[in-house]
Amino acid sequence: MSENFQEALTLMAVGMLTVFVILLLVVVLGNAIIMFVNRFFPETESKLSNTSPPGQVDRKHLAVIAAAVSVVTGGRGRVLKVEKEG
Amino acid sequence: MSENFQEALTLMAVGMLTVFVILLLVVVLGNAIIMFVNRFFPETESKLSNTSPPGQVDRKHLAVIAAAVSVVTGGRGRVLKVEKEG
Amino acid sequence: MSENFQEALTLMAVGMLTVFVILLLVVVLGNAIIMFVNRFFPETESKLSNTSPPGQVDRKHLAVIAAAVSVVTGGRGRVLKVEKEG
Amino acid sequence: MHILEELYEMTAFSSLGQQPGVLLMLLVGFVLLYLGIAKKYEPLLLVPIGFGVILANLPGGGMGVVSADLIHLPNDRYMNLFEIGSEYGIMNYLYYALIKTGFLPPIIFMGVGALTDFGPMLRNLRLAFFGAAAQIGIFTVLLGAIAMGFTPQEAGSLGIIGGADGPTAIYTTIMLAPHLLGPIAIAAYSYMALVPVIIPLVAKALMTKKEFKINMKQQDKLYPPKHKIKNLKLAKILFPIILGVVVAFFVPSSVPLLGMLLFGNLIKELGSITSRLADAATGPIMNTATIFLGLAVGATMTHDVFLKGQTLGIIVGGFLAFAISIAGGILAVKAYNLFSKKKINPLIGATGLSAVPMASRVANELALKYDSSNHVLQYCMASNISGVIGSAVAAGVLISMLQ
Amino acid sequence: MHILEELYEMTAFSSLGQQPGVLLMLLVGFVLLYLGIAKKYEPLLLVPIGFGVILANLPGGGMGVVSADLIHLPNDRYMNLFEIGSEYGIMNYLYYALIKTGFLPPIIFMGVGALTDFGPMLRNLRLAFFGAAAQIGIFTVLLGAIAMGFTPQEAGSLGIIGGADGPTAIYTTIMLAPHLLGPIAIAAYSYMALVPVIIPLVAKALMTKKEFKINMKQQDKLYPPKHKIKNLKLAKILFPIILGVVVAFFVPSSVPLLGMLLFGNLIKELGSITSRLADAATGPIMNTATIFLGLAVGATMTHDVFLKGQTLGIIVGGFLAFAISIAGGILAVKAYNLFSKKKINPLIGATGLSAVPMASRVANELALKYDSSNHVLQYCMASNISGVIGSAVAAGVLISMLQ
Amino acid sequence: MHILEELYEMTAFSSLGQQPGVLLMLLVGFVLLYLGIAKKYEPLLLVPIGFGVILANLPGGGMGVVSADLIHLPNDRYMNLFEIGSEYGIMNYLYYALIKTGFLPPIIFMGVGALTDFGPMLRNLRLAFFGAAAQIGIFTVLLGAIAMGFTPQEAGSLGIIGGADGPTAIYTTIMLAPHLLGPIAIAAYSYMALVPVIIPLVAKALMTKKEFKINMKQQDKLYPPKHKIKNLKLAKILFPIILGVVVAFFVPSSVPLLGMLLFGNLIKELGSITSRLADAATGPIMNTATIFLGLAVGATMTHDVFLKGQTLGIIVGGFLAFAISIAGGILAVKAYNLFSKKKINPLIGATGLSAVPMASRVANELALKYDSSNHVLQYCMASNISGVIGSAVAAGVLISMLQ
Ligand code: NA
Ligand code: NA
Ligand code: NA
Repeated sequence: MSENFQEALTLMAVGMLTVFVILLLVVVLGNAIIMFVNRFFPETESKLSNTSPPGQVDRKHLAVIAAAVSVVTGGRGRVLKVEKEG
Repeated sequence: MSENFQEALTLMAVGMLTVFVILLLVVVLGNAIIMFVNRFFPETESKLSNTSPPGQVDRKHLAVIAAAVSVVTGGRGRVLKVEKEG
Repeated sequence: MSENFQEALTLMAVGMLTVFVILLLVVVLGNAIIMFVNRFFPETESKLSNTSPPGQVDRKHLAVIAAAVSVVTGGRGRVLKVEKEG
Repeated sequence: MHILEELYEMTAFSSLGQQPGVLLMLLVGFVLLYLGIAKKYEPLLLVPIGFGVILANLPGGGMGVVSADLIHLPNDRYMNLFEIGSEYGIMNYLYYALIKTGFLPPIIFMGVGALTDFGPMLRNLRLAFFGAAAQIGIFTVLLGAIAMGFTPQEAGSLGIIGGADGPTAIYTTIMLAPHLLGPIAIAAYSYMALVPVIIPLVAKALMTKKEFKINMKQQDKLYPPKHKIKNLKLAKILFPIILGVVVAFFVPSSVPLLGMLLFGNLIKELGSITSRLADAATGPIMNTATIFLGLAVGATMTHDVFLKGQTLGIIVGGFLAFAISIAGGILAVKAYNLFSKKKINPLIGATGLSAVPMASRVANELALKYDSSNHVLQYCMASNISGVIGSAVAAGVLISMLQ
Repeated sequence: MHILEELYEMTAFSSLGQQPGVLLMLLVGFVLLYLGIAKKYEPLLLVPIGFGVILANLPGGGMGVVSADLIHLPNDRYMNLFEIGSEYGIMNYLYYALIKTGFLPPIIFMGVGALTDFGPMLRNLRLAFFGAAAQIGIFTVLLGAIAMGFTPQEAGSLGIIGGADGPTAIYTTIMLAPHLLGPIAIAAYSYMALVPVIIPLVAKALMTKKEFKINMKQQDKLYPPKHKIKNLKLAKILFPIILGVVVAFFVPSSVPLLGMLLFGNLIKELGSITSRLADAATGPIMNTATIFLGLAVGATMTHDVFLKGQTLGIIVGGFLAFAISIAGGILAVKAYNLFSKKKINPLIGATGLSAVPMASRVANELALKYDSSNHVLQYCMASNISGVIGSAVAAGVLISMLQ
Repeated sequence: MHILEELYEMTAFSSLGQQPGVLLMLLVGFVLLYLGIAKKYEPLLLVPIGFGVILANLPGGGMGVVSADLIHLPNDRYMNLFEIGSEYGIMNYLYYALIKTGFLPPIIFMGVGALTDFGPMLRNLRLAFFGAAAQIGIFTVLLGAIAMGFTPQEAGSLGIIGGADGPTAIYTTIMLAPHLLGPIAIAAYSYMALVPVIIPLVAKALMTKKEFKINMKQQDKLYPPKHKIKNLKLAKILFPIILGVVVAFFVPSSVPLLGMLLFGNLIKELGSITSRLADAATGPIMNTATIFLGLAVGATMTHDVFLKGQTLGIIVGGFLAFAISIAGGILAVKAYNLFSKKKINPLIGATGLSAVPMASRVANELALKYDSSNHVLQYCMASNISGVIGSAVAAGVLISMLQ
């Protein structure tokens, strides 16, 4: 058996072992993170995401207007406020 | 007549000849491509362009919605499906 | 007093002096520009900005359509003209 | 007469006589364009590569990448980029500035990360483990290639095609055997595009009808998972940071790839506060990188480099690596099922490749053929995404031990 | 056994024993990510910097920026970028190509310029003058730092934190003391993010209730300004051109920063005829520059460079520079009010920092707390924007006299 | 006193005395800005060039491009980009990395290709031939310039202005006579902007009223073209591929320009499968390239390089090249009409320049003036687009024979 082939066998063993260890770690760490999050920060998503205020119905229209304004102004204009007239 | 000027005359001849030859080739090749396409692949455009399904009327609305969603979500959101409620 | 400290004092003097002089120049030049503009080119903005033709009402709709077309066509399509059918 | 001579000198016909391989390479370029355009095999890569091949082989155009020997100076120094650009033109400038330095693959991985959603994997973490088995093709073909006479570095670059991940294959090849960059990149992207053909082929050979019908949702009902994720958003933010640190401790040489992947993922998961960065990473940066990568990789395939027996070996070996990886994933699940009550559909092993999300989609359609209610997409995505990590880790091992 | 040995060799654990500082640096990285993500302190910069710190310090990953000594060759020459990229990897490639050459800060300034509106400043030109006083912190801390044993170059880089301008601080530090780049960049961006805390702190210490209530609009009514601008658009086009020429005559060394800022501003003010350029400058160019700047600055903070007494000095000194600058601005207004009938709210001096537009918003809220009808935002913006010019000029003086 | 001395040293006034040409160059910069802004002559190029001129000539700012001699080292080596950036600053970094290496013009041509539609040309292929005659100005002025004492390389760069194509002119000049880059770039873009003036001038001098009224649509009805295109989409995909190969065989030295143009066109014509690439090529890549090209070209125009008799020669010669090219196109059509029953409007020869699509629009308006039903736009576009190919080919000939 050539020396290169010997080296290749070692590589295979080290390589597959490493890949398995790392993906095992992915599973273990993933579970640890989930347990940590579930225990200490359950359902606090609203704090981190500051995007969606109430009033879902009007948002659709707002979105259309915003899209229009944004494209027309080359992304520089922004819709700051939209009020109904009546 | 200077040597440079002699060279320039050669350049002019070679240059204009080349330009004419290449644009002649553009004409010839262009016609060859058109004849080839007309003969072997007439009107198969629909195969290559997979963009426009039927239902042109609804597409207008879809486009507006898609535009809005795309801009509002920074191009990340995509409209996968739009269904009428009633 | 160390030589470095001496140098630092000079730096402070030169630096603050320069900053004051430059911002004084900002004020002076700014006023000069304003006076120049007010005198020779008052209210000629329309010449420089060629964006907003009349017909504000229709522009809203146009904007929405333009936005949609632009996003859907990846910014390549442009709305050149929109005419009412009736 | 004199004018015609000058004209003939200027054209490429004079040099064509000495290099008949050029015509063959033009054919290769046309085939790649055909695959990219008409067959829609990874057109974003194959079209630039194909065009790059054509440009590079047209004699006299100076668009082919020159051998690294030509930029090597005495005293172990190299020509600088200004000299390379001035002397050898735009393609060599791109190649030596962006490719040979190993710059673009991590940059593309940043974009890939910003497009990746670890959610499906976090929801089915256990399945991530099967992304490991699907790397076996890499090392099997490495063994075989060495037996066939490839150097270990060449064999490693060839094997990595089995990881089913274009940027990883390119990065590994740049580090280990840059003279094989062209054919390996093409094999990697072509087989990725052929996933809809190769996965069913291997799966049907190794799986029983009963196995195709294993319904993951039913199994979940029978044996429900331990815990639900109560704050997915936070979990998805913590995951790339912590995984980055841990992977880096174990396989430092995978950091350029995995680190950038996880960074890209982080700026995506943070939402609006860093969306400017994520948009740049997935938009202008990634698209520009793709154009330059494709053209420059194509430009490496000059006839004197490409038209060798090795190229054929790479095409065959790459296919084997791919198929063995799929088989490895399937067999690993089958082995697991022997010992577990909760059964797993072996298709989830088959998607332990990278090729996200195409592999998962193909597996899903395959499962639906056997049972039209058996939606396995989300489960496949778990091993599919872990396969990206798996092959980057394998690449790190190869680089650290062979470089 | 042999295999496990190889495995151990490959991991970073072997080198960890020799470098215990690594764990501390990981902690620094986590803290920066926490500040950027949870506290939302300049996330666009602190997230990449934090991730860069983590990547750079993971042993064996090769993602840390190496000392400039290592790329210095005999005969006063330097390794070329191709050699740097090939030898030291992607982060050193980014750092030596884009940061150490001083390239990215002016590029970012071009984007800043294209996002800046000189309108509020032109409408209240007189207030621009107070942007000068708010640079006093720079030079005061320079003095103090030299007394504490910093070299003049280091002291200048430290002082410039008081200019409250990230790119300016980075540019000055690259030019004068590149070994301090990491801590200075972090201090600069962190304190900019802390403007909502620091301005009220200093303002409340130095201002009376009556001063908080000085109503600028009322003062304008009592003592109306001389002239209205009849063609703001044209004035805003002429301003960057003319200012560019004049500043360049007086402080040539500030041209790379200010020239690019004013160019960016010009292409923005020209509107549609150059909007393609302005969009590129504020979009892909600026975002890409931000990613690469953040990652590379983070990557300079390897444990051997960062974990020094100097770093603590920078953190303390930077805070002092910041606070003294704010105080300087406030006191300058108070001094002015002694001699003028038309009073100015000293908060307008406090916003003589850069930190646009956050400083102005904070000052405005502060004023509204004392008198809910006292809107000072537009007035603050005048000194706020002039503060950007002021600190760039101060940087130019430092560079020209200390380099 | 000492302080004032230091201050004076720092300012540019000290060096101003020695370089009176600076003020003249500032004037040149202002004029270019005026042309770009108020006259709207190619503002995307002239605004950055004008600002670049101003920045480059402000003494002490270090924003001017230095002579190539300064980066030339012994033993035929050059400073590397890191050294250039560190030593000579951002503008030299941009210039020597992106311009002097010939990198940006092909990159811009890729974007031009992705914006070009070969459809009108394919529909009126015969008219493409007239794009050849409109290159005569290039070689006529080359002759004249040599007679006036320019070197052949300089004369070629000057003549290429007659090609009416900015990137081609810049690329040719970089290759043949980089010291003339500034004035040639400006002449090229200025005259392109002056197309609405120059075309009517030449056309009215050479064409009769009757010729202006030749109605192409009527001619098409009288003598209908042989075949219609039954699958334009496929024809437009095949055309850039095949043309690329053929042109490359005949004029290899035009490949960097034409190859990239045709690649850009291909990714555009492929539609959605490569639209990410086409968007990048026409958006961020092209806009960024335009900013950096403009600034760096402007920065080459330092007073010692620009204020020479040659510059005047270039401005006059460039105009002549332009006018003779237009005349050549018109006369070629007139000659053709002598022998053909199917008449062609000579305006179609006039648009054999590049300057797409402005030349065609001007010609169309001109034709409509004489006959309000005579729409020639689509016909003009055919020769107009072929003029881009024509001048790139001419550039290739010049480069291959003069370099
Ligand atoms: Na994989
Ligand atoms: Na400031
Ligand atoms: Na032309």
